[in-house]
Amino acid sequence: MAEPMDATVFWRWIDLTAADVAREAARLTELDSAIGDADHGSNLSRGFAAALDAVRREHPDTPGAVLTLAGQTLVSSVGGASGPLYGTLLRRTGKTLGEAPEVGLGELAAALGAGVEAVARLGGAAAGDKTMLDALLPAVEALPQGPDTAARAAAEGARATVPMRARKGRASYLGERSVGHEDPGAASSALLLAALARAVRDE
Amino acid sequence: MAEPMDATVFWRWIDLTAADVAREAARLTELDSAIGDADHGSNLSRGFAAALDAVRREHPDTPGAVLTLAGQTLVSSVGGASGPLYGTLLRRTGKTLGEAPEVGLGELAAALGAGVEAVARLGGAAAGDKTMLDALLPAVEALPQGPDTAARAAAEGARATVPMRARKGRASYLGERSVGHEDPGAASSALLLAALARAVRDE
Amino acid sequence: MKQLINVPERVVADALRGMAAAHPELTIDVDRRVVVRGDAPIMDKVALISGGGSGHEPLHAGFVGRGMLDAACPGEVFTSPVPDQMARAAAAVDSGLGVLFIVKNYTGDVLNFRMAAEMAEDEGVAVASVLVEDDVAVTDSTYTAGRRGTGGTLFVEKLAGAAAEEGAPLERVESLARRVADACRSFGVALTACTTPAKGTPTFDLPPGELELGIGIHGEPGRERRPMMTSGEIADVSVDALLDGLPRGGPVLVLVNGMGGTPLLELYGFNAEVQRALAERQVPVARTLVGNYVTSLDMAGCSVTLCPGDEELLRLWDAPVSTPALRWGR
Amino acid sequence: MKQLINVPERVVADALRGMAAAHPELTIDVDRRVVVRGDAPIMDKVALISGGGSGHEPLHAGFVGRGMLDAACPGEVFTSPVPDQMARAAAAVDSGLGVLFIVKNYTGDVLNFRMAAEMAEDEGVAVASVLVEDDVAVTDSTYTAGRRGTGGTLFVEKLAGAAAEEGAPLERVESLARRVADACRSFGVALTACTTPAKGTPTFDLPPGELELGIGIHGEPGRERRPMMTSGEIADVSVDALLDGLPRGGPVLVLVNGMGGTPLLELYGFNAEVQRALAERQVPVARTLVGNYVTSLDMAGCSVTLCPGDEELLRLWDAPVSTPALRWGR
Ligand SMILES: Nc1ncnc2c1ncn2[C@@H]1O[C@H](COP(=O)(O)OP(=O)(O)O)[C@@H](O)[C@H]1O
Ligand SMILES: Nc1ncnc2c1ncn2[C@@H]1O[C@H](COP(=O)(O)OP(=O)(O)O)[C@@H](O)[C@H]1O
Ligand SMILES: [Mg+2]
Ligand SMILES: [Mg+2]
Ligand SMILES: [Mg+2]
Ligand SMILES: [Mg+2]
Repeated sequence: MAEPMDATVFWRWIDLTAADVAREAARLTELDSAIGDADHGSNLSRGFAAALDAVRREHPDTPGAVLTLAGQTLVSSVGGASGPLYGTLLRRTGKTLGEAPEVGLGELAAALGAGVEAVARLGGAAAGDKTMLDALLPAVEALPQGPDTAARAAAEGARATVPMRARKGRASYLGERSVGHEDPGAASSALLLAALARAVRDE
Repeated sequence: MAEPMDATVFWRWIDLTAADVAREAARLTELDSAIGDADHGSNLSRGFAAALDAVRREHPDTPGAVLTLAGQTLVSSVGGASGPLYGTLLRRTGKTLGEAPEVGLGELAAALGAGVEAVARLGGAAAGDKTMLDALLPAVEALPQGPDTAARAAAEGARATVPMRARKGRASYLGERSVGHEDPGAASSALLLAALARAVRDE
Repeated sequence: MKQLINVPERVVADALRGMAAAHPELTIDVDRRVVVRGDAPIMDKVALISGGGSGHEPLHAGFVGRGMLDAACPGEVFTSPVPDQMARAAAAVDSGLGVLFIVKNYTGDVLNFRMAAEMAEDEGVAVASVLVEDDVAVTDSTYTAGRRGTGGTLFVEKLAGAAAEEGAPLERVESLARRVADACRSFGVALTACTTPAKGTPTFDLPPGELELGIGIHGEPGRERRPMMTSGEIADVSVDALLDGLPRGGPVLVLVNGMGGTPLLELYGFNAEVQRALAERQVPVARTLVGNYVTSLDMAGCSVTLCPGDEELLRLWDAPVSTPALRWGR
Repeated sequence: MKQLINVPERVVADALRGMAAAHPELTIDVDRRVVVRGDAPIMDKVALISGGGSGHEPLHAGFVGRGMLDAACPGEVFTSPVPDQMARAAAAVDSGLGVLFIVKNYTGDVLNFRMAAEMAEDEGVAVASVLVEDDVAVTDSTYTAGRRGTGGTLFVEKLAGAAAEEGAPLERVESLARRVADACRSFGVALTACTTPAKGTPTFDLPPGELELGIGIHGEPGRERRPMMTSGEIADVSVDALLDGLPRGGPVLVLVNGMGGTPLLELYGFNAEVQRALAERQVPVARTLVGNYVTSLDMAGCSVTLCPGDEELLRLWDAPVSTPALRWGR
């Protein structure tokens, strides 16, 4: 697991994420229907299915190229808030990884950190605003200790959004009524990190 | 009861009918909602309230004048199928009674017969078509034996519409599906005849 | 069902007040329930009057204006108007060339318009009447009050209105209206029942997973209940019902109409399927109108109306119209 | 809830096919989801582009045409479109004088339009953007993504569209659009939730006897739940919320908008109460528009938008417009 990861790991990451968000689409949409507009599940299923298609079609052969292509495809196929945000996350991470054929855990952690930072900049959100960042930030922090730890951190981060009051995205319109529900984007970020852990483990 | 009836009896008839259709409006509308368009109760409440108003305002002083005025008011305030039909019923009955200050049961039976005939002509319906006629026709036939007998005949006639298949009015659009429901117009005709019996009895 | 109303008894009067505020170009007598073109009577023009129960908006009041109706007479919800309304409307819009009553074929409408015609004729107005009976779901007309008038009314009002605007005399307007009324065919489908203000609950019970085929526009159940279908299947069933017996050959005008509670997004999608179904059956389409025009309160569902369109009818269809609900040309 | 659809995934594509069939005057790229005026690009005219999630029809595609939008980009239901759509639309409608993006203030719309602007500028198109954030129900903007864009969008698109049609340059069109966007205020009320095709059940649970105040147009619950009210009470609450802080004096343009599932009969009745409420508060009304324009699928409910109208804005409002959903003048 400290072994370097090549393009196939990242390819598998996209593949597993696509399968997971498709399987969990109804739950994500249900979460989004409580404090949003009930489309997060279909948004991400559509987006990751398209990303997987693109990766299968274009065969990018470096980790950076896989993520850049996946990110670009998310931007062009999802829409909503999550499309540009997740798209930017993967694209910035991929760009930061550059053209290396293999990357180590440390490099990935740094690159994902840059990706998450880009998400924060683009959306103007911070920790505690009840967004995907509340799962992504702890995950990035934990990633040097391994993808499993990062996945657990993301899942905990997602759960921790339940008592928060939303300050960004649609959920913020609800004011106090946003309290008591898990943020759908944080929940999908937890899926993303869990898929990464499995993609690395399966190696 | 074989005593002649003056304008006050007919005035009371309108009064009692107005009260009865108002009280039974929800039931009439419910019947109409099963095989029609759910307005028969409000139609007749509105119409007989207006008729009562008109009678109170204009003080017609013969039986014929009361019914003519009531009929005209129904035509001008109900609309739908029942407005012209009930309006014609009372107006034709009133016109047939002429200007006599008092009328006997036989005269009333004959005049109501003319009124029912006018309804049949106007609407083109016959016995068995599942309309108000199925209550009115037996009532007219029974009226010479007294208003109570006529009221019972009307009620039986209304009940007898349940197994019929409608051939006139909105219920006819349902075809076979109109079977098994009482016709709302027949039900209201039974109320009209019951009110007549009470109007005469109270004398 | 919740409704955006004050009290059921005042729904129609409130709506007319609100319509008057939004449409200063119309003259609306709220108490007497008559909606008239503000510039009526139009000299040297046959006048068109329609009316019927409320709850089908924009029909008919939304079709009052240049190129369509001169006046509309709204009754209570789902209740034909009273003769006094049409008689008053006739007096207000007649320019001396007479009026055409456009009557949807329901017992109540027929009787009340007939009485109104007598009253208007007593006042010296020449009255012709045309009956719209386009609903093919009511087949067995020996055993019914005849076919119902539904979506075809829009075509009759638009095309006869354009003919009147061109200066056609009463007999011409009447015969054109009759030709259109005879040629139009409609078929409706309900996904839900509607709720009248007076009743306050749905007019019939339609469980999830089922729909009603062959419904009218008064909240009455249809001819047949079926398991829920896709919009493609509904289009096929509707188009088959419409084409059964329709003389083939020429192009048709198509109205894909919402019953009131179905979103425009779904109606446009349904239109795609109707167009496919017509194309598969080799029926050329000359014009298509999609929207909520002949509604049934909040009912979810749709109807399709076909109107065979020769050159004259296409010209009249394209002619300018300027009403609250239908407006084009200049 | 039953829907008139084939499969949820194809709802938007089906609707665009159906719209294309009904509106040959528009050029509709169904696969790429771009709706463009058939005569675009219009020489010597600034072009207007808007877009957003679907489910709000006729907004925006129904407002494409002379005097309003040059192009619209529909996303999935309640999901902002992707940048590629707006970039493609910009390329299709730019005459060289630049394009104005009209963006409703939602995170997704803002981000996707921002990316599209970068793409279009890379291609040499001058892009200006205006944000519509008119929903006064979202008050506490330090703790939110800001006010939502709702009914005010119609005024921005109509008035800026008329200015562009008059030949105003991009900066003028932009500043006018911004002035209108800043001045508009909306408030919405839901009697029922809506049902998205993807979810298939109502987006929130609203029991009989209750309503939601301060809702948006995406099926999200509102700010507050209250016992059911009459239309007069709803008008009072809405108008009070709208007038709170509105600079007083001049006349307003009023949009009484249906959320999709409320019958026109009720909307007109509600308009009567809105007009009463405004009159009681000494707000003069210059123009009123009533109908389903900025909807939320099949939601029952309404919104009211006020747009202060000076002489210039009234002239632009009255200027001719010719789109599927809004059409007047010549
Ligand atoms: N400004 C923001 N910064 C970070 N994440 C955000 C922001 N706004 C929204 N999100 C995330 O996006 C999720 C919603 O995504 P989605 O439902 O797909 O888009 P939309 O809100 O446009 O319908 C939210 O749950 C939240 O996690
Ligand atoms: N042609 C007809 N002849 C006699 N009675 C009729 C005819 N058509 C309808 N009716 C009666 O009218 C009743 C319906 O009245 P109502 O509901 O008030 O009017 P509408 O059918 O116009 O809604 C029916 O139940 C029936 O008894
Ligand atoms: Mg969402
Ligand atoms: Mg009835
Ligand atoms: Mg009726
Ligand atoms: Mg969304």
